[in-house]
Amino acid sequence: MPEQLREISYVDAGVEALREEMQRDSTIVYIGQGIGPRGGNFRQTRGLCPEFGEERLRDTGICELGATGVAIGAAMAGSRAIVDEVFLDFSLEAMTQIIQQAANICYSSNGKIRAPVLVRSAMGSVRNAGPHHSHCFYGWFASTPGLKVVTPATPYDVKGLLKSSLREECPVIFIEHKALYNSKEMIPEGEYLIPLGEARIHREGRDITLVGISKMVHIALEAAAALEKEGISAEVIDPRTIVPLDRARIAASIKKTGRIAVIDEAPAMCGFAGEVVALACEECFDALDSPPLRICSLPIPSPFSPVLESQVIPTAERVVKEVRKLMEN
Amino acid sequence: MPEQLREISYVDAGVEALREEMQRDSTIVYIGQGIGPRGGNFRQTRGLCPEFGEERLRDTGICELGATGVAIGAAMAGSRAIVDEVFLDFSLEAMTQIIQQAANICYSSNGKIRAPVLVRSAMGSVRNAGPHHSHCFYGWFASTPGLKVVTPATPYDVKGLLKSSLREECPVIFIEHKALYNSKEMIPEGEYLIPLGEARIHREGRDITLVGISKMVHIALEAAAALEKEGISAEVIDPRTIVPLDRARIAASIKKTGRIAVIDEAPAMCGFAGEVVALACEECFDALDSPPLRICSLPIPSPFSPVLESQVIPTAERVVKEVRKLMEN
Amino acid sequence: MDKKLALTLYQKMLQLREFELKVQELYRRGLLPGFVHLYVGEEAVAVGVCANLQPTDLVYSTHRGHGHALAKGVPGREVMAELWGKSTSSSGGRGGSMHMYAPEYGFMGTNGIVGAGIPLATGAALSAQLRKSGQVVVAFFGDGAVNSGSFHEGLNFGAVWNLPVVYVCENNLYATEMAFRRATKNTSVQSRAAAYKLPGVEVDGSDVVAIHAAARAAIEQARSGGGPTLIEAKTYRFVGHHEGDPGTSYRTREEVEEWKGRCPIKSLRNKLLQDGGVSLESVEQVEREVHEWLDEAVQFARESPEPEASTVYDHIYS
Amino acid sequence: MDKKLALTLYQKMLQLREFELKVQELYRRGLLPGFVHLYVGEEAVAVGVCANLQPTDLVYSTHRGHGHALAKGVPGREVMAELWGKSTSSSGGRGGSMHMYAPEYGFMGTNGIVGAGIPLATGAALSAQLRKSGQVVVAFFGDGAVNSGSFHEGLNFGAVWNLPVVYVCENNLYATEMAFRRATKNTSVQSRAAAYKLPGVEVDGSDVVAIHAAARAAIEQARSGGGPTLIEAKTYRFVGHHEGDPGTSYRTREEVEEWKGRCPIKSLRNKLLQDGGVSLESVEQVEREVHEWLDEAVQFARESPEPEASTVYDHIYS
Ligand SMILES: Cc1ncc(C[n+]2csc(CCOP(=O)(O)OP(=O)(O)O)c2C)c(N)n1
Ligand SMILES: Cc1ncc(C[n+]2csc(CCOP(=O)(O)OP(=O)(O)O)c2C)c(N)n1
Ligand SMILES: [Mg+2]
Ligand SMILES: [Mg+2]
Repeated sequence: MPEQLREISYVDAGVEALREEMQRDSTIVYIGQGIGPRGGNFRQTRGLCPEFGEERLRDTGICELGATGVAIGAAMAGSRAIVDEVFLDFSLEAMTQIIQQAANICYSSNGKIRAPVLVRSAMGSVRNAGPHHSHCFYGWFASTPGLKVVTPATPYDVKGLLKSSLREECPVIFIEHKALYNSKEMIPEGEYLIPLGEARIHREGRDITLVGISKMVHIALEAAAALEKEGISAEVIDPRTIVPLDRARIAASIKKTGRIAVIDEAPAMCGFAGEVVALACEECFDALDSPPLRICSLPIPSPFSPVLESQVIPTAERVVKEVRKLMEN
Repeated sequence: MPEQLREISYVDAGVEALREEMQRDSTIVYIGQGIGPRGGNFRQTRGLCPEFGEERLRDTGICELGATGVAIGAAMAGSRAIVDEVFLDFSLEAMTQIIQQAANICYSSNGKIRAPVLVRSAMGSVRNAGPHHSHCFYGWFASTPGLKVVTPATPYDVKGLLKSSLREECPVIFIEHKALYNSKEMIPEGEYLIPLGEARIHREGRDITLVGISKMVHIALEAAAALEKEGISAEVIDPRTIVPLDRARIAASIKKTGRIAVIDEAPAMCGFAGEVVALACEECFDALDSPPLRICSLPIPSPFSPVLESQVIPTAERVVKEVRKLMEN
Repeated sequence: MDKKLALTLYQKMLQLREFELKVQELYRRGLLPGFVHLYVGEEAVAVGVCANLQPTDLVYSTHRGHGHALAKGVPGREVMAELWGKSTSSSGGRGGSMHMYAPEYGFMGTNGIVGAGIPLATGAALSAQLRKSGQVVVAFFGDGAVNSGSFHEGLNFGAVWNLPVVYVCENNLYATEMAFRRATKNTSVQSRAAAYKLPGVEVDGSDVVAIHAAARAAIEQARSGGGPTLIEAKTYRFVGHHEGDPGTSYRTREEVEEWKGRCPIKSLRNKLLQDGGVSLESVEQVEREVHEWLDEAVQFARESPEPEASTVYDHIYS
Repeated sequence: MDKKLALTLYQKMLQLREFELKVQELYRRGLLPGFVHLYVGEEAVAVGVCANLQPTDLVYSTHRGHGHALAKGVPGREVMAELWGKSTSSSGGRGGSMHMYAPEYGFMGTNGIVGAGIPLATGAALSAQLRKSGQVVVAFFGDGAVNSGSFHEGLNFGAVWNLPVVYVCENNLYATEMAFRRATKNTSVQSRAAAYKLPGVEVDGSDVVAIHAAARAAIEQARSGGGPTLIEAKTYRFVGHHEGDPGTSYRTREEVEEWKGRCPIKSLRNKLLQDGGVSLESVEQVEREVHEWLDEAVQFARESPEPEASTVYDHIYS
């Protein structure tokens, strides 16, 4: 069954998913800053406004709290809404709406009101944007019952996951990575969906499992390539969605390799990396040949200085060094 | 050196700490809803307004975003500020100020601007308040570099930790538990301070270490008492502050007992419980006789119904059951 | 004043009043879990506004929301069952007083978070506009919400997108114990409409007929594409902020008594009997009906089962 | 118009202008990390306002803040070094364009978050009031901040507590590509002061003398206990939103040219030479000084060392 493939960028894969879903579902309304005629700060809605019009692509002023509440309200009342916070950082303005209203409505109403809202944003460090524009707190949403959390690492995943997310009945927090928007991958011509909750094994290996999401998948892959030259065979897994989390596939990999390192752009403290460590302990403690390892950003506000910033975020070199040390023990 | 002791409630211990520190430091201003003449929704400022006046006890309307920003700005400019969100839940309105401004200012300014602001609030479930008033997301602050996070479990700790927190140069997130306000403990007559970052061992034990904070300390103690009757000797540790975290004392306990369970009112996913599991793995993997265990609230929006709510939050019975199972393996 | 309408408004207000007094009694007897904020004294606002709404129109309410729910048509028995945490209510006991939803009656929820309903209602109005459903959405909120960012951002959206929404501020002069004049320098809520280029209207919140008229105009305007209105109803709660608060330390007894003297229900009753040409018999008949209705609601709620513990995982995501 | 003052204002504005054009050049050459938002065209606002401030007065700025920093007295070399991520600036290269702090000059920070400076400035004013320091605090912000909750809640606090703060909105008609009139129905910023019972003033943002006068009145009022003022300066950025944005897709060439024709610096130069009685020589002397100042700043920044990697853990908490 040969499939027609073509190359597409991470950002365009998102646009394609949006186009297909907005064609398919006329109730979708997209709300955010610069997502109309401008086509998105990251070009993440380029070309959609000419096709769907300003009725459905609603530019807003700088009022994420209101915009997010409006999107949730629209979703409660019979539309499917997307609210684009642009930078994940700006979702901090709207936390109360996301955590208190969106996440709880379905449960509190006994399933009678659904809020199919997709909260979209881009996270992570890029070009020394500094502390106000580099946050990675996706774990906070993951820790909130009632939300699903999607963090694609590649164009293929962006398209399939965004389309699936736009068919969920619950609020979905969809977080891209700013540094990945220009990255490319071959994807199928036609429509495809990726179910939420299925990890992707990017590379098979025997000696250690590297778990990462979003940009850290690429750091893990880079590290794995380097480790291979040293005779260490690393398996690289991307859970792709934090909620639901594909515990089974991650556990199976750990059982196979006996070792696990989690690479995370968020600081370690109370975060996703600890979750994977706990998963490893809960699901495969006896299979662990060494303690699960966390390789995370240092617990430091994002520095602007390139010299300082490069100390903070995990690099392939740091991963290689830490994994090597782990294997030696 | 016999010390004069007297009984005091959790809420009054806080008032006492505030009174002493406001007498000592005339730059302290306290901002929040109902903290003036009313004396606090939880009576957490009772009697302070008559003594210090409405200049220093600033009642506000319902605008946590502005109030928190005002407190941070006052702290940046030479005052020491306390902002009382009353319910932890309402700090969601002010996330952007806490995370973006307060946490980063010292680092970004190279230490030139300090923001000695104390963000006070009360968390947790009490009397079926439901999903908008029961959150426990202290882990989010802990995961933010630049903030310290304090979660006292007893009157003694409230007083000593609140006083120390009011002498820190950085922003401190001080989170009490609503269900504990009426609890009592003997405390010394005179002034005392508890440094941030020192865990408290509430009960010594040989077979398992139970780690909990805030109300879960009491659940752990209740469980430990029950386990004792079954011949299981549990050590109960309260880190008291999440940041800084007393990794050494927790690790020492785990090394002694060989087993660890974390009890947490927050859901497990990407939270504090995983942090302690990771700590156990990082510091004492070889000493572990069984996988570190997380006993947390179920991943469900807080239900109002008492029948349902009692399913969600860890109880002593659940702790006993899970620990028993762990010991049997 | 239309006689039939007035009698209906009277009945509805009385339902709200008697319902709340019953909740107070049950709560004090320790039968209801959680926290309750009663609507006693403010009935004219919910009733006057909602009498103009269609069943498919939507209402977003507040922490003080039993009255809004009843006025929008949610059956008393369901509201009572929810307060009791019983499985037979529209939210199955999962929400309680501050998280009560009955979309089948166009009641989109009470809310534990002050101000939160304003953007939500605005968004529902956006949805109505996009779907061309003809629905109007009403957001109720207190004076306490007016100084919050949610009010500011929500009204701005309603205005700039010209949405079919009506903003109804129940200005009862206090938010908890905080007098509105201590929270802000500008104590006229309606005057703030100008900041968003919206019409603002102030109305006597004790006069159900005046509210009914003001709301009708605003709702018609919204429905016909004329955009939002901000209505400020000057009202007062006769009771404490929540059950447990006597409400006397921050309000003088005289102030409370003065407002009680303007009771919207008593006033209308007097008017009906005096110049309304309604017989005492008809009024008493209505009153009997209200009591029967209430008894039935309480009985239903009391006898209803609590939710099954096994359902705790239901409806987290759908 | 005072001749000496006018010449000072001219010099200051020219510093801001030349500084930004140099930053543009350096940025385009790839020498500066991060993102920069230039203040070209808006110089009269920062200069006119800050000329009335004492060194101990405080300024809270925005993402477009180099001009505010310079106008408040932060040395050009320190601002340039910060943009370059060098260790010799007041923030040691840790902050960059959007997180630049120089409290020793009363400059309390640029800000990456729109609106965030408004409550912060209000809080600093509360501190000044409590400490009886006599300080006045100025919050600069764009039209983009006006629809945010931070504006609403911040101004309400300033008003109700009668704080020594001046709110200066630089209304340059756009927030990124979003025209103010698309973001809100009420495009008069100053008119919104009424919502908080504050005085509102609109001023020509191209006229530094007018701004100077309006700001003086507001600052004096604030300092003498008369509370806040909201000043709306109508201005325009001659460049794109940030370096990299041509700024031409959402603004017509005519509109840009028209505003450039009203350039605050050229206008003042003409006025000085025509009716101000200032000689061309003095003006050119000022211009030479500005260029020397700038060259020195660039050289300083270029030659300064980057921070040591080993300092990465410094100052997280103190
Ligand atoms: C964001 C937020 N802050 C604080 C509270 C606590 N609280 C609940 S009701 C209330 C007072 C509300 O006053 P108002 O809006 O005037 O309504 P009223 O109670 O007078 O009907 C407060 C402060 C809350 N629920 N939400
Ligand atoms: C809360 C928040 N939302 C969005 C942004 C992204 N952003 C940065 S500057 C800007 C436009 C600001 O416009 P305005 O306030 O008018 O200032 P100007 O750029 O015109 O000087 C936006 C949207 C931000 N920094 N903060
Ligand atoms: Mg009120
Ligand atoms: Mg602007």
